[in-house]
Amino acid sequence: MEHRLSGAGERAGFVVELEGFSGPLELLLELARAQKVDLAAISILALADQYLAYLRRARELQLGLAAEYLVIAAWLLYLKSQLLLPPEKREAPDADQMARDLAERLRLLDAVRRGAKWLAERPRLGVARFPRGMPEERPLRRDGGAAATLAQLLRARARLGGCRGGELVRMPRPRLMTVEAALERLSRLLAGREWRELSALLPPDYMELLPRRSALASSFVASLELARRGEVELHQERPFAPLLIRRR
Amino acid sequence: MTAPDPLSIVEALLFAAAEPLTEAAVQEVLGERGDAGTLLRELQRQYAGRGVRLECCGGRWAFRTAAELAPFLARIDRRARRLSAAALETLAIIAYRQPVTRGEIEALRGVAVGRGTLDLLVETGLVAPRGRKEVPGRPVMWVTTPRFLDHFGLASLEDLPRLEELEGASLFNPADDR
Amino acid sequence: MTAPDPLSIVEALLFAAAEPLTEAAVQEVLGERGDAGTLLRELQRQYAGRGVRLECCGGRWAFRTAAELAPFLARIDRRARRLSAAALETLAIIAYRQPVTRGEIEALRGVAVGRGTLDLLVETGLVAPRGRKEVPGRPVMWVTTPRFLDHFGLASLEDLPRLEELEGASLFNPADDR
Repeated sequence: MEHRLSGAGERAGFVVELEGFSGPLELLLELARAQKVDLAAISILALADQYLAYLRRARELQLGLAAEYLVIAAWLLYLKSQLLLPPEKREAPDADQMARDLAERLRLLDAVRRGAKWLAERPRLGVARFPRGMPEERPLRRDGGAAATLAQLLRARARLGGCRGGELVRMPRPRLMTVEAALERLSRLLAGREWRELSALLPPDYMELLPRRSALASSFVASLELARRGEVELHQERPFAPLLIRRR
Repeated sequence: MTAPDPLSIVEALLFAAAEPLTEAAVQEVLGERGDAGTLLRELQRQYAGRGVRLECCGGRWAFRTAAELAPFLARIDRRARRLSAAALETLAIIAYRQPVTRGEIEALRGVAVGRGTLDLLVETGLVAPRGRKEVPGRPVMWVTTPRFLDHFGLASLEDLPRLEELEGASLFNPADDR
Repeated sequence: MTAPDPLSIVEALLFAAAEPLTEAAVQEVLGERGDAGTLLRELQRQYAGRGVRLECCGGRWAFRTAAELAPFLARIDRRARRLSAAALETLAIIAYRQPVTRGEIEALRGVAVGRGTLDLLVETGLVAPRGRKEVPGRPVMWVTTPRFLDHFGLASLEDLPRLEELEGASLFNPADDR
């Protein structure tokens, strides 16, 4: 919906849209512009008349008017009445000053609005200028050191208690096969020079998935170690074929 | 590995970053390898006239595409939100009169500043509160941020045309607007 | 305004793109202004040896910072890190029994030493690998660093009190911690 109002009669020539105004001062500024004179030389009396006429027209057209338009209207009416009186009869002796202040405010608003327009025409980031589309995360390197105190370190040592005198405490043997164990086992099981599959040499009690994998991996490493020492030979027909082992 | 060219380090650092970096931040990465100020200006010189420029906004450095190439970058996602006339006007008032309270902005615009307008400006990172005015009610004062400069491609607030200039030229020249 | 350099268009386009671009996509933006393939390769040549490279991966082009510069671009986190009980125990074992393998640490603590625990100690600069144990698998051996002594204000490893001495002081009653 668009409301277009033509300025009535003798001052015609301006066409304004009520919806285009964000407030009474902007409307006043627009009306002042229509006087086509420097804002310093603006006629507040003429401006007040135009403003009031404009509001009357808006009312006739039943346009909603915000309260602030009416507040300014009342104030302008009062200012006008004061300006029409000779200075010695005014209740507001500073009426001329009030008129100058209004003109000053309109000038400042006008300048700021031009500033806004100037900003809007700048090559804005994300509109005319673009940042890197794929910014890269810089790697993080920690260089903060530790916050531990000597007391904490010593407490930790004390907690470990048991291993006094430089003697290792043996924990229950894990169900995972170490390379050492595999090495010992392979050395023991391999006899004679016939080829045997490495997988056949895994311990039978290691049937669960994880222990079996650990037994296979450790036995494989152990077989490589034995081959390196020159104690065994390894043979594999092709990739993924059974790995064969025999004593050298 | 040979020691990397310090200019390459500055180039890579700024290319990787999404946000502008201060000279001090660049110097920290460089360490003893070179002088950030000298290298930044050298890099800016090398990129002058290319499709990407090294810009310095409010003492922060960032690579940005050249403004005149905008028509070719239409397919790039335009993340910047359109600012309403009211938001732009509020922003201009803050830019020119900072630090300024909401009440002062309203007095100048002659209309209440909608909560949403300031919120939007804060959300887009263009303005920020700074301090309170020592008057009854101690209202928050608003200022523009470094991002404001980056957003509008201004080297500093000094780049804003002076209000008197804006006011002076053919203020009510009937030909000049609307 | 003079017509923009097509090379600048390609440069700006790749810089601002949110994802790597195919040659066809670049050509579409260029239109009749140039051959995307030729321009991409020319741009790649210009950036070779700089801090940023134009890379083509799976037929898509993108700028990337030079991989070899990564160590120089690292953000440095200088916050001191709190050591967990597990890390402290591991550190104590390394301090008292060095050089020691991970397997030996595990045997002493009776639980597996998480990869992160040793990594953390290495990151904080308190421990370092030194040599390998001549047993099958040749595991790495761990020792404390000079920084370890510095950090805990020790003149030498000899200064570390023995366990019996620790037990004398109620401060180090194992029950009072954790």
